[in-house]
Amino acid sequence: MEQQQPEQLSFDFESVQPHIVRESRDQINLELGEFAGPLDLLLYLIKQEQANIFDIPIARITDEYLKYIRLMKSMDVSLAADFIVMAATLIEIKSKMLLPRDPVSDAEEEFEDPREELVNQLLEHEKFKRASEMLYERSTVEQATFSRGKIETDENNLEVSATVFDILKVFRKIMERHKEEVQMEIAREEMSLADMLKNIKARIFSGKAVNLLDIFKEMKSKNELVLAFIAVLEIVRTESVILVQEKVFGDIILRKI
Amino acid sequence: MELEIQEKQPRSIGELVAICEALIFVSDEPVSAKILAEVLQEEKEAIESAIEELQAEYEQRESGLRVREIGGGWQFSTRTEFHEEVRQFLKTRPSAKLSLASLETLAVVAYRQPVTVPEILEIRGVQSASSIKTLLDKRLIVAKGRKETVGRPMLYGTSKDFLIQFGLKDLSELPSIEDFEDLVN
Amino acid sequence: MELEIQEKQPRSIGELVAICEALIFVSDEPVSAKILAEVLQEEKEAIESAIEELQAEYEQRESGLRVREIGGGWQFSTRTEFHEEVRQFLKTRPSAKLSLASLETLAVVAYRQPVTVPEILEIRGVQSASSIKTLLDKRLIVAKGRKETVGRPMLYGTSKDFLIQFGLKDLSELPSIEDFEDLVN
Repeated sequence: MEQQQPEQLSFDFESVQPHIVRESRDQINLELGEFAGPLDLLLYLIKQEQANIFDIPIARITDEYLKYIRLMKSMDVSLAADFIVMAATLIEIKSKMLLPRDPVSDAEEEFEDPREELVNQLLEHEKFKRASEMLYERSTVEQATFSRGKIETDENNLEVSATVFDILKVFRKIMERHKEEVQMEIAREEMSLADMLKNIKARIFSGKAVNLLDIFKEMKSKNELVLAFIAVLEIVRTESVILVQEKVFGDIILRKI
Repeated sequence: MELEIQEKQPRSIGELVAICEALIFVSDEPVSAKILAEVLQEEKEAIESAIEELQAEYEQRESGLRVREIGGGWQFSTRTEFHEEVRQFLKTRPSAKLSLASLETLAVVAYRQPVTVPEILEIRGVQSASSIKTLLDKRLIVAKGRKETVGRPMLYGTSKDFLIQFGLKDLSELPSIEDFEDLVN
Repeated sequence: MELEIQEKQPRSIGELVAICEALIFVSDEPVSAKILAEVLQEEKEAIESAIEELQAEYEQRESGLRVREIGGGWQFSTRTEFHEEVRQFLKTRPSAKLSLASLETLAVVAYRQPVTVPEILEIRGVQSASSIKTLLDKRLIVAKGRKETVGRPMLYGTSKDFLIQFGLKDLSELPSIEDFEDLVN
């Protein structure tokens, strides 16, 4: 969570204004950039073709659109699924346009242009595109003004003003942290009594005397400590191993007989 | 709100102007006439005319600063003419890049709020989740409850920071979306 | 220091005063005449007299602010006469601001309510008593009875003020982990 000082926005417009450069009738080239979405690309193509948005030459535009998609694919640019969906929609409209009108149907019955929905969507999109241009201009103007630097009284308040999403993000982080801790604990506790027996026995039978305190010190959790304790008792009971304490209050040594 | 100011001489206009100036200055975000009126136990109208006078003073003496209404309150900011010098002085300008996609999403949220992610998808024709996340991270939009429909999706709207960063007093200052329609053809 | 300002008309005194005003205003720290002179490529003496003039302007019009020299640099501050009002203002301003620790505790309470202090400790892995107090003081959380377990610890949950401050109608409007995941993917 960053501190308040309103960030100054800047926009990456140079790189996003894409350009299709026509090389020949069948070859198009793309100058780097991305379209904000399939509608954006469509609008661009319609303008390139100088077509009327209310009477889109659907076959031609579909071809152009598909060319673009292929080009992007050949350039290994990952295409948003939405671009593919739009391609499918265009092909569908195109095929509907090719269908002869049902001669039986009443001429009075309203003929539904298969392009209508798309046109409405494009018009709506165009409005918002202009609105975002307006926002861009506003923010550019706004970037010429600066607010006051920090003053002492701000410092008293080294706090963040949080939104609901900040609460969620923080909670998510805590849960992740918590999960990690629990997993670490589980990992540690995964050592079973059998493992513990094996480990301690191996050390004793390697020949050296083993200081009991050393074994206990190595244990990383209360659980392991308990396991080690039980294991030692078990070993002393079942194996030829004795516990030796050379001095009162001295260290206890495990030794094979 | 606790109000501890004791009985005092009524403040003169000049004094009120000066106090408003001080409070607008110390506030770390735009402050409304209403809040100033509450804290100072003055009539909102008195505060408003004090601010007006303050504004005029800064204009008159061609100060490097101005008093402006933004994001529902009053704030000092530098005059645009001097942006080059200010930038030069601050040297590093934190820059948060907003992509064309995010900007478009922001426009949809601004004009259709409160709005859900599926509704944005419909208008933009593109999945907009990552733009939404960017805008949330930049605090330009905020969650505004849930829509009472299948799945109760989250509703989003613009924030105060949005107003501030785009230099708007309030949302009504946005031109109507229908105005853009006229330009389409 | 990069100096990119191109050959320009020399600045008038008034302009220089205004620019110094703007730069002192945006600076996070007191700023010296020397630095201003460097950035603006002006003589230090010119800057010094501009600041002097600026200072006089603020004095003359009995502004709520003053330009003062501190630690070898210039800075704006509020006039001492108004410290009472400034203090009052800073104190009474409703603030949704929280330290990160309090925010974490609030998050746990919001998503796990009703919850006890030991349970919060268990989830956060950090003692949270002082955050609990802060949140109670800010009225963002409230006690919700006791848990019928050893020691009968207090249960805490979010308050009505919490809903209001975060713009929620009810708790079901809190975004869920799934809402977030939807945005991330």
